[in-house]
Amino acid sequence: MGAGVKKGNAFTNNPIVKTVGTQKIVVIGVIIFLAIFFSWMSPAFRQYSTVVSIFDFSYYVSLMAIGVTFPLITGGVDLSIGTGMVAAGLFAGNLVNQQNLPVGLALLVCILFGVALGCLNAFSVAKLNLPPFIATLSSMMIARGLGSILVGGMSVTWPAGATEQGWFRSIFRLDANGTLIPVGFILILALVIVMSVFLNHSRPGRYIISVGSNKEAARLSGIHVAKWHALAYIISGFFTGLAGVAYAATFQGIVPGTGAGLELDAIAGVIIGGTSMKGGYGTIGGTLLGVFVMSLLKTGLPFIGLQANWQQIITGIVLIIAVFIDVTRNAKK
Amino acid sequence: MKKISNNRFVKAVGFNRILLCFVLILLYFLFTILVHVIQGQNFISLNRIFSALNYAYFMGLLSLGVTFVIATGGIDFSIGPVMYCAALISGYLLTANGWPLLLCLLVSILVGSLFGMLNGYLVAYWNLPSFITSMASMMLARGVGSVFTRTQSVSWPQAAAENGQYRMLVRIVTESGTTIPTGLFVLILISIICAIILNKTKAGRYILCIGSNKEAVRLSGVNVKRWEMLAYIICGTLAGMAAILFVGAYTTVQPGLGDTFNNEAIAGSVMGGTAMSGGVASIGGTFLGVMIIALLQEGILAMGFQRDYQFVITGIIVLVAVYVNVRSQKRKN
Amino acid sequence: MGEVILTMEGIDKSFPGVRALDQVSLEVRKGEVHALMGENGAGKSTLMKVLTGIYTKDAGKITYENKEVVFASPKAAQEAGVMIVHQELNMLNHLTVAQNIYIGREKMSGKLIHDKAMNKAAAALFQRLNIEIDPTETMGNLTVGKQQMCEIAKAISHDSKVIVFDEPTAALTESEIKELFKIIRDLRAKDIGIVYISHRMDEIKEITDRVTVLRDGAYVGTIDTEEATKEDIIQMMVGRVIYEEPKSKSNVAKDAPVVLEVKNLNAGRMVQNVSFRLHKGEILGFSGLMGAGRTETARVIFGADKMDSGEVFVNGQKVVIRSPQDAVRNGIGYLSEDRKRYGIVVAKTVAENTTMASLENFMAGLFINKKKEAQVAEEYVEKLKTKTPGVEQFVVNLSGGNQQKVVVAKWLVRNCDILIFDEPTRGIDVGAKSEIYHLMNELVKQGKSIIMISSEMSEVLRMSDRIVIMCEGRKTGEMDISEATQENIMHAATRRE
Amino acid sequence: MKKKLVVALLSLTLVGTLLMGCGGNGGDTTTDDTTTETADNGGDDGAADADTNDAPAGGGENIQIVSKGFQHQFWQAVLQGAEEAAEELGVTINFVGPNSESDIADQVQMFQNAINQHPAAIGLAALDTEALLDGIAQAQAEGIPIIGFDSGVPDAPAGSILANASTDNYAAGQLAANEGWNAGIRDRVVNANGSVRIGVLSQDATSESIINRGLGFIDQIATLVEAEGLTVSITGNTRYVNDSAVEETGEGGDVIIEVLVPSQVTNELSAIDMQTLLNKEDTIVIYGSNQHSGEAMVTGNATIQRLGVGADDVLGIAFDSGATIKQAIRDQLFMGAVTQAPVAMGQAVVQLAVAAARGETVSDVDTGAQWYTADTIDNPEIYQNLYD
Repeated sequence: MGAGVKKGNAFTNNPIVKTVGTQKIVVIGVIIFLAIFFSWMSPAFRQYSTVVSIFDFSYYVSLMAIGVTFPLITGGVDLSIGTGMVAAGLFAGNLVNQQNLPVGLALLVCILFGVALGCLNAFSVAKLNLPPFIATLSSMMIARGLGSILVGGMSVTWPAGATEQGWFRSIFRLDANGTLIPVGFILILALVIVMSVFLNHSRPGRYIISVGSNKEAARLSGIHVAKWHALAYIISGFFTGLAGVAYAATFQGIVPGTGAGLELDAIAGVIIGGTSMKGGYGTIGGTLLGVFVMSLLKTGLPFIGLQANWQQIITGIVLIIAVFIDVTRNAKK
Repeated sequence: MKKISNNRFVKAVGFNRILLCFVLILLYFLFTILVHVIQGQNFISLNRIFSALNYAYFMGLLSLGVTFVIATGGIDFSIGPVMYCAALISGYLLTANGWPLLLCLLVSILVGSLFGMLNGYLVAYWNLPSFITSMASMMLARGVGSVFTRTQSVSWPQAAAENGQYRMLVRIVTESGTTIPTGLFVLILISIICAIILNKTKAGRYILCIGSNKEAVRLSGVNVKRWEMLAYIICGTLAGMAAILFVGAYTTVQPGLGDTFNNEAIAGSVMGGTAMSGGVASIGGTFLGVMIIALLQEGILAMGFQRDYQFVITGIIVLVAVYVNVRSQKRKN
Repeated sequence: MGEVILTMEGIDKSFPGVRALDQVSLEVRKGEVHALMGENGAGKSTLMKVLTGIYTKDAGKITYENKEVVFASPKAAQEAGVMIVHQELNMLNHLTVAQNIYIGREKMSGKLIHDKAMNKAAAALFQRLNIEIDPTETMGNLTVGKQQMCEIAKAISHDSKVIVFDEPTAALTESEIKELFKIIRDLRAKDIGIVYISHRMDEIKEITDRVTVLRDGAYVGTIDTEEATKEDIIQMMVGRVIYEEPKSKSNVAKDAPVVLEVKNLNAGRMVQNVSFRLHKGEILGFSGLMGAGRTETARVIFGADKMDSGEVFVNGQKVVIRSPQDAVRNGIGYLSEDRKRYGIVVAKTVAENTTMASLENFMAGLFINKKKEAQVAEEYVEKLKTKTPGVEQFVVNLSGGNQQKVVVAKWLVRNCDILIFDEPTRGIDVGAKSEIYHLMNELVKQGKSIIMISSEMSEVLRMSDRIVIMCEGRKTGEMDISEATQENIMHAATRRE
Repeated sequence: MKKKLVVALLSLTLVGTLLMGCGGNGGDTTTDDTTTETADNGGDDGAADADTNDAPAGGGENIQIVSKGFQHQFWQAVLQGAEEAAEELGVTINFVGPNSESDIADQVQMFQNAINQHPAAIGLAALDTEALLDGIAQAQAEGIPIIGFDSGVPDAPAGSILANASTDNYAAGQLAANEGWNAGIRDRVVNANGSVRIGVLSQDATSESIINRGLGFIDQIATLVEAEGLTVSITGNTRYVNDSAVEETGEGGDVIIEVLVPSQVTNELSAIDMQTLLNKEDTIVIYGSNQHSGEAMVTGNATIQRLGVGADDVLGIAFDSGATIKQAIRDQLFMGAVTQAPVAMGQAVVQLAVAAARGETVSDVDTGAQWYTADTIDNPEIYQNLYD
């Protein structure tokens, strides 16, 4: 190839990397802006406890969001995470209350429940080749019903923080002599780093991206597409289970029949964080930032006298803007 | 099997729809037997049919609407909350502000259309993915309904009360006490209109073709954006109408809810043979799919079970339906 | 040419209703470039898919390095040293070049992927092949030609012993083809066996050692390239001589009015300052190499893509075309090179596709008059001799040539006077080809005007009354058919400015 | 062939799931009393009359009970009481409830279904009376007596509800205000420098029972404050602001009552509302008017930690019980709570229903409410009404 031919190099400034950086920076900017805005409007917002609260209510959404990033990267979606999380929390919590299962084991059961749900999704999407949307919509309904059936329709209360069995609550919020340490946030950060490395620097992660980028090409490269496609949904299920743990640790009672709609919060966070709905591209760090925007809104708006229903409206608009950016970025290419 | 599918009658009605009829009848018998065994009750009664139909009316309209959107290859995840939002706003204007009934009914339909227009505009003209777009407008619908009514529920007037005439759209009870299920006629009428639109008009032709191959239709000199947007407007308008049938049967709507209806409406459409990938849709099938959902819900209640079982069973049926659908399409190619 | 490395003998493969391969044989030696030729649907790709484990054969024997083998998957074939460079690009657009090349066999450092090592290895590979591509560039940002080179580099990086090239030059520029041939000669010198699938006769003559020809899934024969003439090979492919003389002079009257005039058209890099005129009853050939900007020009005229600047006149009137609707309203129809994506709605019937662009003429009030629709569709099926069991047939079930006719019918029903045929015979077998040619001649006789974009030189010379040649987005030549020769067209087509 | 298989599979799945449902029904809905003779009640629709109900006097009647939900343990305690009474009286009950307390449409279907079973009587705790009026009229026409429970069926047409076995929610709210006032609110109000704030955390602004508990509390507090010669104002959710007896709105009073209602009933949003109240410096008391709100108080307090009974703490008053609230009372996180008598309520509704079905005259039963604190939580008369 002669030196004169430089068509490809016209792009070497790498607009993708640049835009991605931009989107993340925009999101961080939005977070900083919101934080300053709320602090300025309300003195009560400028408290350590507010920060801890924002963290507290973001754990379960963050975990779901980290998980659902993977199906989204494959170009699919997992709608069952919301009801799945609640079902897992119900089922495991019920075992603690009714069968006196040690909490440690129950947490494991909770995670395994999520993994099982992930396996069901993986089977219908990767093995039966059903459209992910409708397949996970079905399992969303199944999880919702099953969670309720398994506990006989009753709400479940995991052991309180002060009790002997309540130690698991300090996984996320450690009470060190009256000072609250949001260890959950550190945990989430660690998970973000681990999953980022997994996504970008391990074979399974790379193959999951490949499935989302061009399934046929991946197959012809000798990649066992179905296996990695399935893995994305199992990861999502695993994080659904983890989110169940976080949900149980943060809140008091888990009520059957709830959870529908929470998946949308998580997916919205992923999209705001810059993951492409078309698949093939996504970042875990962005996902966390996206979730944070929503958590900030949810916690911050009441401080300036606006009800949470305004959060719905604002999140809706932010979401449209985020997808619009994604679409125009893709259109440019 | 070939013989059956080549039979002229079968061909005219469609194998899928005959299968659905069969499932419907089978379910009815199944419930008759099970209800007798479990509850010692008679399942066959007019009252039961009426109460199942109550559920089918609004669900039918939602499902018909979303069929148009799925036919274009998109999805509308906002119909349930939009229906609630329409019923809340128009009901609030009727009861709190004393607007005339007819105007309020119009407002209800209009609110639905507006959300349809928003979805359609963003999807068709801005090329945003329909799933995320409708998710955003679902958040908007929930928030707007909630803000508009200041988080209060709205109860529509009773049939006998002032402004109760709208209930004649759902049922008329004559002086002799006979109930005429006018809602069924409304549903059938609207189904027929939808079937005509989908199969006999330019709009329907283009909506189906867009679902099949949008670019080819565009390059035929067709204004694809307009027709694609129209599908969403039809969907939203039907959701606005569904709001009227909903309050006609169930009187009260609360803010912040309605998203579970999305799943069932989409499930009804998919059961009816609408392909998630677009291009293939059946109004008759959707009608039957909705009837199956309504029957399931009535039958499960009659057996004395919670609705949880209905969710699980609907989920399983949808999985099976999609599997059959995907398989038969694969065989065609 | 060395010893035999790969033989395929008596390969059978059936799909429901079709016998795709019937007792096909192929022999590849070390250090030879073996051309595999045949019309579309002759079974070349199927044979290669059987070889590389994408399909399983029904019968027959594959011997590789003197052992009978069955590759269970593309991966197994790769590992054994049999690699295929696909015709359709199979790239992971979101990954970098290096990540693409080493997909499935990443260099690892512990449990993690060692991207740096991969970048380094890819850079070394490119240097060896004399290709100038940055390994850290995202694949989606490369031009199609560069992507093709990456695909080739990937195949070579596998240390394969047999490499199959499936129409590798389709997306390459002239200079890239030269580079590719250099690489292929290099590989040949290293005793690698190469299977080369192509339709371009000149390439076959230039690069290959032997030719194996398939016809309708059956083995026809193998000959040495040296000894074979073009006619011989074509003869083997079609079973008859089809070579026809080019048109000698224009059929268009001198005073024929201009129906379409384009002035200073600009759109991005691929359309720069293009101007031309189309007369009534004329076939205006658009020639040029792949990526010359011909399709882009057509799409801009048709309103499918955005125009930056320029003027378009139809029948002397200036028109503004912002969308295909505007173009169609002005009587312009476009037949895309990629029918399945842009031409037809495969899941719909012949009748529905026929009336797609003119549905408003088939309305009875609010409703579609299906009777009239079927009637008109049948009329055109007859007129164009479309082979279909009926107008209610789904177009997906028709062959390429007949699908093309359905698209033509769509525009004729719309009464379009200006038709843009973009690669009208791509993917169409020889028999149907001449029917399309006949049809085009009929159309201009009836007073329609045609712009024909074609990459086949013989097609351009045979059909056009006048020829416009483009190169890299600019018009680089325009000549009457009487002046046109292969040489001066090629000269203009490579005239870079 | 494959489609046939699929159909067969589908049917099998259905049957299987349903049967599985029957088997695993234990903790669920029906009592396993096999002496049913209710088949007699089926058949024609519309003519059956309570007085001519064929069930032999002395047992066997089928009573349908439509509750507001299942998920809170409160309803499990009601169910327990109902089952006890049913066994005692020799009747069968079928206890159902919608998935959540927002599923009005579900309850309409369930109530309709209960009527379609032609039971001897129906016990009903209405989520929304308006939505149930059609069914109530139908039941009346068919002569099926309806007994209200929990919050009853407020504003039902005269004569349609024969009796209520309910908590007087307004009185229960007043009880919470009185007890709380004496146990520490008064001191804080009277000794305050400047204005103080009393928070009311409410699950929704739609359910009558929850609204009444809120209004009872608000109105009583206002009366008590005004008796001290101070002024009261109310702010927050429109419904409460409009319906309460407090005239002045906004932040102007010596005591400001602020009512917060989340836009959706989720744990998170209620907890955030709780935090909004806790974050206001002048807040001295927060009252959560049901189990959901009580639990949200605990969740919301977890990060801010202002609740308690100490001099500088914010006082918490809850409603009902459940493991979390009981624990919070014992830990003196809450100063006290009001409990209803769910078991007695369950018993009363069945007793009334059976009496009505047998043609006896029935009258309202107030099942009552009690105030409990860390000191009295273990008293037997209290403890029997608490549930986990």
